[in-house]
Amino acid sequence: MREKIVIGLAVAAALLLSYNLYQMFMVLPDEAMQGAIYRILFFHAPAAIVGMIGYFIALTFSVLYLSSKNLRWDSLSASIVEVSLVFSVVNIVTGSIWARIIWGIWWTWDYRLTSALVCVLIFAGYVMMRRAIEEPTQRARLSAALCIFGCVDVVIVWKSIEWFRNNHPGPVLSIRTGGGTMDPAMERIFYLNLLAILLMAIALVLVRTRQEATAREIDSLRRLANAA
Amino acid sequence: MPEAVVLEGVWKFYGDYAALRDVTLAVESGSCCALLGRNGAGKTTLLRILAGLSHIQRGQVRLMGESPRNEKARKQTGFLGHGIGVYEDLSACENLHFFARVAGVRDAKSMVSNWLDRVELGRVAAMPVRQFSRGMRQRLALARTFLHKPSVLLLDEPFTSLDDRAIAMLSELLLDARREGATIIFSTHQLREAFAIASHVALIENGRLRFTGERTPEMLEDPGLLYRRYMDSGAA
Amino acid sequence: MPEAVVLEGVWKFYGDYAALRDVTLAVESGSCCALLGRNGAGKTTLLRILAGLSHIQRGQVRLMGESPRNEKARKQTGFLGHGIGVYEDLSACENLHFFARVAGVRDAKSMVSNWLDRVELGRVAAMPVRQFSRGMRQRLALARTFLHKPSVLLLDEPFTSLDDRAIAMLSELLLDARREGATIIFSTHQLREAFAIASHVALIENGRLRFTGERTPEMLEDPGLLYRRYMDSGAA
Amino acid sequence: MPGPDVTRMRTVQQALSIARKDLAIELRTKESLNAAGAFAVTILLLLSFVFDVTSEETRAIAGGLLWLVFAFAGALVFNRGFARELPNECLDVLLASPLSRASLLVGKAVANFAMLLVVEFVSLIVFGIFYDIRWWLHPAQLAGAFVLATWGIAIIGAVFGALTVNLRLRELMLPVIIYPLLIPLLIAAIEMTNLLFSAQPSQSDELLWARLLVVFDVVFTALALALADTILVN
Amino acid sequence: MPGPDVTRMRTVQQALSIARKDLAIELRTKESLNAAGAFAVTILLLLSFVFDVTSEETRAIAGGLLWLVFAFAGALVFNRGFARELPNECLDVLLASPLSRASLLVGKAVANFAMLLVVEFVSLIVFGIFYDIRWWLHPAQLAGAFVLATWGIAIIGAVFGALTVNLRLRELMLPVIIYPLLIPLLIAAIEMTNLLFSAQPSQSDELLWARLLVVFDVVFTALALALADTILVN
Ligand code: HEM
Ligand SMILES: Nc1ncnc2c1ncn2[C@@H]1O[C@H](COP(=O)(O)OP(=O)(O)OP(=O)(O)O)[C@@H](O)[C@H]1O
Ligand SMILES: Nc1ncnc2c1ncn2[C@@H]1O[C@H](COP(=O)(O)OP(=O)(O)OP(=O)(O)O)[C@@H](O)[C@H]1O
Ligand SMILES: [Mg+2]
Ligand SMILES: [Mg+2]
Repeated sequence: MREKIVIGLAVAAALLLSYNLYQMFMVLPDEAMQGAIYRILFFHAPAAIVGMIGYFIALTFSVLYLSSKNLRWDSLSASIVEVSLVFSVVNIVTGSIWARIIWGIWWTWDYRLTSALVCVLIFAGYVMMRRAIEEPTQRARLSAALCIFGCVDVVIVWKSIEWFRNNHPGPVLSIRTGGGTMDPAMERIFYLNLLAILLMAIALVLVRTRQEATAREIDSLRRLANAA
Repeated sequence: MPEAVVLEGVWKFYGDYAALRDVTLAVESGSCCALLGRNGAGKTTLLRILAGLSHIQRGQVRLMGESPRNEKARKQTGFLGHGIGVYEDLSACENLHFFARVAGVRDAKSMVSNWLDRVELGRVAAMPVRQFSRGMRQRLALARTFLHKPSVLLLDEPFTSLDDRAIAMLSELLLDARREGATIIFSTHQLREAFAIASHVALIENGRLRFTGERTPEMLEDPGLLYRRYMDSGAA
Repeated sequence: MPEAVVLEGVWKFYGDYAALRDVTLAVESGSCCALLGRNGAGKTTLLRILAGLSHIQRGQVRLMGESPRNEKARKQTGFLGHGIGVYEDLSACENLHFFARVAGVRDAKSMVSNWLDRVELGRVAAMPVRQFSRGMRQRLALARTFLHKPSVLLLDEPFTSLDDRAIAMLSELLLDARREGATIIFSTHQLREAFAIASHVALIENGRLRFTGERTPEMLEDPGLLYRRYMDSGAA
Repeated sequence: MPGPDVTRMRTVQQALSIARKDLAIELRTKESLNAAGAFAVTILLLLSFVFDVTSEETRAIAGGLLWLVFAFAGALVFNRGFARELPNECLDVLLASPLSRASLLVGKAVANFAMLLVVEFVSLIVFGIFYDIRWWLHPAQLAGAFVLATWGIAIIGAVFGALTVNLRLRELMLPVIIYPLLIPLLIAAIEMTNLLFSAQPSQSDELLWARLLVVFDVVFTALALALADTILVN
Repeated sequence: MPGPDVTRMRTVQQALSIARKDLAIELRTKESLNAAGAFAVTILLLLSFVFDVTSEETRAIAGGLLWLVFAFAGALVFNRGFARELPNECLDVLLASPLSRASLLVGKAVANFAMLLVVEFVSLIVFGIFYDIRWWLHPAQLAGAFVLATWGIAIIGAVFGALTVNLRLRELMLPVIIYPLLIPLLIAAIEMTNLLFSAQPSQSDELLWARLLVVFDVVFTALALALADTILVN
């Protein structure tokens, strides 16, 4: 059953993605000022958004773990963080490629960029910390704590760095600007791609949690074997 | 008599090594239980679990009816581990004062000086522990353990590097504690001393409980008996 | 027989406290001297001086005719202190390999595995010491001490937290070492075990040497005897 | 069952006794102060050679330099914080004692706080001399800013010192984890310090940053207290 | 009596086994490299708030920033150096063993050296990306400069560590005096790095600084070997 869901999601994501790609490169015209490169936006921003969403879902699961002490929640939030981390990195990489082309530099310390990087660092630390601890319950407890601190901090970072210089483009989506900034056709593809990437992320998380679950099973089985 | 300490089907795993296997043990309040077993049997593990310092994977542990991690339970337990748990750079007096404050002891001052005398450290009360001999450290650690009048005492090899007089002193302390209704669980390899004090005996081998029961007079006569009779590996 | 270890009028001061007062002691090579005394008597101090870890203010110390700090002397001594002196994060095997290299042992590999078996740690050779029980650590520490075939063994309370079997094993080791001509000085509070092994006895009280001489059979019968007869403070 | 504020009272008392103990030990051994102080002084001297300190730009980044050094020194202090409990297994004793986790955490934070303030004060003087910065223009506000920022650093340091205490690689892990978390706080501290070094700071900005500092302190102290029990278990 | 160069041989061997042991302990968990990387990134992140990194001046002080990071990483590494020997009284065992004090100190230095080089390499890469610095212009010379400077830091760091574990010398705050000895060396390293980052470094200056570095290494190493027997006693 579960495989079916995963596969279904993956297939859906793939189809949607290919459709979007076709639209992007065959249908949509080049952007006025930036030319062809603007298309990177269709992956750049959604990756970031999916990442952000992921972290906060992970936060809720961490809280759930602390309240219920059920390791399932822990592995769930852990896998979500890992997947989100991947997308954050995608966001940063695509971003800096874009930056290299548009701004001529790989990096600048703009609040959007910085907060993205801080986010990545915090949760990279999270992943490292998990690796460094063997004992499952201890690992779960500590990473839950770190996840909570991390998410709260990301919010503060976001708010605080806003007072800083920034040359990163502001919101372009009509839901945030009230429309007009982005060509509706483009925006449609933007949302479709966001959806595609979201599906992909969910599929990945499911696979990852599955791995975690089997790991837990194997662990307990090994214990039983050794106890006997 | 009510049971002060109860373990039911306790399993403790380190990674996938089972350090405690289905241990079920009940210690009546007011009794003194000697925890015996070879190196690596699981004595320390068991005591640390009772002190709330170690998770168990299966089973249940109750200290005076509470979970060991519960603050109420912690208030009533005194724990002496392998590490003596005093600060090298503080004097004996400062150490005890600190732990008295932490445990919320009333009239700490008198208690501390009182205990320093009982363990015969009054003379060196102002000396930093770094300068203590091993036995003096152990005495200080004992004072720290008894300081807040715990009703459950968990002592891991309390006789370590104590001289004859100190051992006599400790036996005294334990007797007094029992008179005041305290429950005592201690591990050791010095069987003679153990049998001399204990009212009950628990024997562990490879994480399994081999024997629990009253300490019989014959154990006193022939300390080796227990190991020979109840352990697969037998005597030395 | 030549004397392996000689102390002449040794005074050791910590600040203005005299931990050793005019100690004069000679241990024949090949003999096994038990260093007895109450807590804080000065046993560890004496052993640390012999190991070259502690300066003396007055007197003279000779180990195989050398000063203890001399490299030649250090090569021939094996020291086991209160701290067991192994690394928590290394496995038993790695620990021994390291100390073998440091001591410049030939064919370290075989020696190490050989010693791991002798102290019955072969099964857990790959386990980090952090996961060892106290007795297992002590065994490892013993292996570390014997590893480079020292001709003078300085053991501070070697029996600590060893079980009956391990104590038997250690006694074996010490006998073997003596057969190969090694000199042994060890401190302990477990008088029975001490008298069982020792060929000589030295009794310290408050830094003063109260008694030195052969271990007599009567000591074996009545371990308390020595303390009662030769110490001001007398028995417990 | 004791009432809430009775327990709160006890928590505070216990926290203070923890802090007092740590400071007493530190005064004996001077471990953290040696490490942190030596480091801070060295870096400040070094930097004063790297930049020609007379230049205006340097003056402009004075706050940045200072807080950079404090953050580093802090990491050195925090590494010791809980590590101090490891020998003789003192941490176990504390965890087995009735002491509440919250008070242990807060106690450590207070100790961190005090030590860090000392280091900061020393560095500030050294700094003033070598970069001829007039840092005493607005002593009250400056003190306020330092206290606020330092507490934030201290509590984070205590929390993650506790989280990482029995990890190998603690030394590297701790800064890796805390610095990203500290960034907003450090920014605020830097901006505010720079403002206060300048002759006539604009009240409005000052308030802005101060508010950020307060928010940070409150939020993270609350989080720390809430999570204390889950953090401090071995 | 073995000949002088035989003993020297053994000294080196023993030093290496000490170093290998320390590295083994440090690399127990494979994450140390990630940690180092993340560490470098976080520091650079911090720095970026302090300095306006796009500006030319920053490019000019790139060397300074880099060595600042290294110094901090070094401080973290060195504090462990001898502290690692304290639990279980391992230091006593080593001192009682035939091991010579000199080789113990050198061994520690080598371990410091290796760990620091790892961190430095990672930081250099990260640095290149964030501050787009072209550091690969003169790889050979750069490597040379790094090795020279790092050894100097490592050996002083070892002495520093030894002092901090020595109970008697600790109270004298000696570390605070020893550590700043690094400043001239760091300055040389910084100047040289800056030179090598620029397109066409002037050979003469380069040589000058290089010679300075060599001098320091020699002096510090000699100093350390001379002090070894006095520092490493308890
Ligand atoms: C390393 C470089 C970059 C990073 C780390 C980065 C990071 C981010 C992040 C975190 C977001 C999501 C924020 C949000 O959804 O509000 C985002 C969105 C976006 N980025 Fe980037 N970015 C980078 C470079 C660029 C460049 C060079 C451009 C174009 C010149 C760009 C254009 C955009 C746009 C148009 C959005 C969507 C904004 C919105 O809808 O809110 N980014 N970026
Ligand atoms: N942290 C740990 N990780 C893995 N295994 C452990 C850990 N601690 C203890 N063990 C293992 O659990 C077993 C029991 O250890 P424990 O310390 O309880 O023995 P013990 O009865 O106290 O022995 P001793 O008399 O020597 O103190 C040992 O085999 C030990 O190797
Ligand atoms: N570093 C020190 N500074 C000051 N006094 C010390 C120091 N080390 C030991 N002493 C004192 O020297 C005396 C002898 O200590 P030592 O450790 O030799 O006793 P011991 O015979 O080993 O006792 P135990 O049997 O308890 O180990 C003790 O009174 C102790 O207080
Ligand atoms: Mg034990
Ligand atoms: Mg002793």
